[in-house]
Amino acid sequence: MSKELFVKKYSDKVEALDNGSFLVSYEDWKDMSKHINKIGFDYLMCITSYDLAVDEKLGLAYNFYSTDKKEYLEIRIEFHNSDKIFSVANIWRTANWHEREAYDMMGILFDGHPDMKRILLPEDWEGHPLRKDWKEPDFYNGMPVPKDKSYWE
Amino acid sequence: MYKILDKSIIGADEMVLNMGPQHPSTHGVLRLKIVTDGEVVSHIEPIIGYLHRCFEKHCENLSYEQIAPFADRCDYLAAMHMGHAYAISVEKLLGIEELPSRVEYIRVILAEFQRISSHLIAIGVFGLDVGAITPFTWTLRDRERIIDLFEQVTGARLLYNYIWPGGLAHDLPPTFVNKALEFLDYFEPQIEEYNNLLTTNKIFIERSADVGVMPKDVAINYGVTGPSLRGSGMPFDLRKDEPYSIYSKFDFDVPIGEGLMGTVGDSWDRYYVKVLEMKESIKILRQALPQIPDGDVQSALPKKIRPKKGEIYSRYETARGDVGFYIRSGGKNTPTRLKMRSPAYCNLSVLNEISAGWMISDVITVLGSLDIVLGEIDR
Amino acid sequence: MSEYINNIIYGVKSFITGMNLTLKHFRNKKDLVATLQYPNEKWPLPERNIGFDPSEYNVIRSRLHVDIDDCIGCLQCERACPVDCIKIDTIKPPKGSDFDCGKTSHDTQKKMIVPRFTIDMSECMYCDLCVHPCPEECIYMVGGPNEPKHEIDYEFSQYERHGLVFEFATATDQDIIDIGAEDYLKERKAKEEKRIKGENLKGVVHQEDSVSSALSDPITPVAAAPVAAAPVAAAPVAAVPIDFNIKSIDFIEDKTVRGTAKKAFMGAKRAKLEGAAMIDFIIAELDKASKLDDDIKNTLEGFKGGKN
Amino acid sequence: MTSALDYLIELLAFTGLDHSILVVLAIHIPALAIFLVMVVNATIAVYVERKVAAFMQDRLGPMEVGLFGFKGGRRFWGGIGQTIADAIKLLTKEDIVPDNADKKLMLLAPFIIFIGAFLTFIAVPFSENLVVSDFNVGIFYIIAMSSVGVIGIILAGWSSNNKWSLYGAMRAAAQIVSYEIPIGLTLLLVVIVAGSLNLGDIVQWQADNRWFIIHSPFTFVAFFIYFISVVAETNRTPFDIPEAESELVAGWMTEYSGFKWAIFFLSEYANMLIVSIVASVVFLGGWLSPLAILNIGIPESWMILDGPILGFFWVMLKALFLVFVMMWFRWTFPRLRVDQLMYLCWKVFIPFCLANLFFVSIWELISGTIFR
Repeated sequence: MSKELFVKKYSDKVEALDNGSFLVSYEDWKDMSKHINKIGFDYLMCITSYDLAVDEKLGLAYNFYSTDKKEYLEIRIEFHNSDKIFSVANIWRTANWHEREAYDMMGILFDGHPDMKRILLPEDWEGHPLRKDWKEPDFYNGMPVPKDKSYWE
Repeated sequence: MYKILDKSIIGADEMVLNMGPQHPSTHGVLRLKIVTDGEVVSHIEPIIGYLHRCFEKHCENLSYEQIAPFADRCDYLAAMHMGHAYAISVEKLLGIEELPSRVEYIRVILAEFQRISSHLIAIGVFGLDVGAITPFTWTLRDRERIIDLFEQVTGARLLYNYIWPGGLAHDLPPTFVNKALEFLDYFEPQIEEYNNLLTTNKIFIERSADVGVMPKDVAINYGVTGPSLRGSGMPFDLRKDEPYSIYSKFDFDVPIGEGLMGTVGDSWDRYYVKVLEMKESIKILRQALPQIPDGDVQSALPKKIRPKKGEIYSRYETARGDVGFYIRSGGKNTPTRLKMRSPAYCNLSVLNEISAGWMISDVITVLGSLDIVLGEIDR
Repeated sequence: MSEYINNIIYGVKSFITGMNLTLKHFRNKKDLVATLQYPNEKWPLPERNIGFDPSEYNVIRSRLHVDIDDCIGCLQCERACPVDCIKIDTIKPPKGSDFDCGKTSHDTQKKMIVPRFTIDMSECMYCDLCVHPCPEECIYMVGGPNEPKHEIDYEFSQYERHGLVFEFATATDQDIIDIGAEDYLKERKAKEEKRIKGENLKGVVHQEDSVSSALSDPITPVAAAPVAAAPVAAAPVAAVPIDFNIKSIDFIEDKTVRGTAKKAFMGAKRAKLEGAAMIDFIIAELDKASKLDDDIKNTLEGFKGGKN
Repeated sequence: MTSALDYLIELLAFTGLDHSILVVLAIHIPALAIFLVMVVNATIAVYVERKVAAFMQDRLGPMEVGLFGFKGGRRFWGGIGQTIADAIKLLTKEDIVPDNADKKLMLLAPFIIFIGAFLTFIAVPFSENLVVSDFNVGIFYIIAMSSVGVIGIILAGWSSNNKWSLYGAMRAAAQIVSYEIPIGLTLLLVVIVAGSLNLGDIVQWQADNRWFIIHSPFTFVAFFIYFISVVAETNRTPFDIPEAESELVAGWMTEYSGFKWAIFFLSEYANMLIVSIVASVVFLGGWLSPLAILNIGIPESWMILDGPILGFFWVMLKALFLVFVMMWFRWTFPRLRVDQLMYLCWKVFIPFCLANLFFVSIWELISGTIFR
């Protein structure tokens, strides 16, 4: 069982959560990601970024799947929004776009990503809209953002 | 694959070609920045986001019931799949294990019809991409009939909002089963016609076989799923591997690419897997349609959707691949974070890897064989 | 060589198969043509006989309809709508009043009247979510011509956006006065006037009307910016960070002067001027428009010192 | 065989004008006639093409626009005024010229293509004696003139200052220049057998012997090579790679609109007609009646069907059938890729043509000395 291999190696560094996922610290992530790939989790299904809305902390959830052993693994990292997370884009290529999206939407910084720029939003967008503290701007590229809709209602 | 000459010998510059966002064959508002040397493509950068409709931001402000129609609008060619996938994920979040079997049967039947209709578009548009226009109109003609069935059931033709978390919006009309069987009888011979006109055509084979070969390991590494992954010879189908709903009750095969006309994992394989999958869907439908049980389709609908704190990740096999919903619930009636892992998003990211080194025409072919839907990529 | 010949033979064979097939379709067009000539022939909309009442209800989603006599004003549909296209106002009779709000066809006593029930079909996403929570089954989607209850147009087309805003409420002004809610009428009138004003603006908001108007004429400040920037760059810019933003201008009382100042502010921002340079630019702009007086100038100069 | 031009000059001789003026006058009449033929051909062909496409695709095609209150058939052949309405629309449309385009060349390009098609018509015989000018080197002239168009295509692609146009033009140049060779070689084969470059003589040879398509197995193959090559030369599917709409938007026509675009269309359909007429004249017996080759004891009085008047009918019948086949191709096949197109030309057609030439010479030698 690949999952046990992972737990065995990092038993002191991971915190098991109640739904079967593991919370790890972002400093260990570099070694762990390589190990996870080695033990057979060849398919990275999804990277979800989320905002905890306390202490400026952000989170990342990695969902892995092993196509050989049909096994799931969910790893979660929670960190301060100025921390740089090790990019797994060179291990699982699919992470390339997922990480770009996490940067785009949540402003998570990745270390060693081959092409870090916005993906869904335009290049000149300011801010990261999925953060809980994001405010709709008054102007976008000099155009006023209509907020007072009473004229049209 | 074409070897690009050593440029120091001929002193040729590369040209950047901007394909899209308005282009006949980018399947929507996709923009490809193509670096070319003559006709030969050396690098492709897909630029997406032109159809970004803030789905995930919307979801943070809508209740779980209200998200369902928005989820439909992500993959507008397989809206039923999206509704089903979302419903399954919310049920998982709520801990609803058992649904009335009538609900499950109707869901599976509609999902398989949706798979056929989505694949019909994929096949027709792939033909259009390589220059054959007639198959496109034929497939659309048959898709229209499926849409008529859907209209009869749900009242809408494209975006249904029929499958709700915990049940269905309303029951099937009584004439549905007969009409559906009638359609299947009509439709099965049509697949032969498509094969004669397009699949086995020499020019079509020349255009698509051996083009854009995607080996199995590359596909998995890039997170490619659905018919594109199966075209690479990997028999991975969530309906078979981890049956959700009631797929375990039915007997069907998972077609994979075998390299009949060229290499395993080429564009032709990715195309042909879709043709075979339509046949498998018909097989499932023929088993499911006669045995729909009676029952109330709304008995399991939760009165109010207010899940406990927690998060789930659920997967579903749509026509394009593996859609995942990661939902974090904060105990309110709106999710605190809903992330949709869209299949076409991952499938598109492999484009540069498999089509660099081919010609411009081949880029179109590969893009067509990946069968992307921009609504789902940009969300 | 044999592969070469085989390829040619296979190719010719597949061409003949394909051409036979298209010729078959060309010749048998009578049976195969699937086109419907729309305005002349119409596809019968599929009939449905399930729902609230088998004889009357059709799930085809073409337009929302409300039987307003049955509406009890519970606002369930308004809350269910994901896109907020339903807008309902309700008035409750004051306590002790003997105003009778009527009964629904289900014999439910109504507790309030509904003076406004607007559905904007141009915003509707046809999701059907509002239909299901209704306790009196009075809001529903209607279908096309074979709809037995409401025979309406086939495609519900409208020539203007106005036509898509449907008002279902039937409560008259007299009803509202009877119930004792003259305030509501006044409010509604004011809203209506504002709406008409907004419509007359045709999307262009003039500068005195709102903050966002600062941009109605974006060309001038941009063109002026480089000219203004040159002398400013030479002047020593105060090192102290200056807390100067668009709200700081609000001290100016005259609307037109404020508008000009805000316009200048945006122009300066676009020219990437900051702090003292920005204030200088605004002063120069106001001067140019001959709207500068000493008070304003002094206050603006004061901002440079960091006092706000 | 006399040409229409000579006939007109004789006809106008009664005016007593100087001969040189007469020639100038007489040239204008067939020129106008050719232009009318091109316009009428394009109008009808566009309508027919849309109908053929529609029927093959289980659709109806244009059904609404009528002509003089007459809409056409009710169920299938309706909308007969559609192309005329489209033509009016095209002529009144705004003529858009991109800012950075080479405006003069961009204006010139459609007319060069048009002139190529127009000049070719001079030597194309519509029937016995119904040819504007009867050249001794008719086939040679037609081959030469039909390649004028490629200059226009390259100009159009270059001057519109658009990358798609440039791609289209480069593809078109490569394609048309390559396919000239098989066309030339197949026609050369006919010339070898008939011993003349004059189209009238070639038809006369077929009247004396038999049609070229059934003359020998080699001419039979040559007909198909010729036909497929001209499909490629007129940029029709499956060889429409210069204007491949799913790849290059519209190829070299991308930046054109309105009247100039209409000229392109006119020339395309004119080219289709030209190559079909040439194929029917050279391989299918031209104005000879198909009834004659059956030789089933048709009474002598019926042989009027072979005469000059009905000759026009037979030529057009054969040519229009070939035009229909071109449309049939278009709505059946996918498009080839650039390198596959070149493969087909250089590695399939040209070897076959050369072998054909060799074998047909031997065939003629043997049949000429032994069988006769």
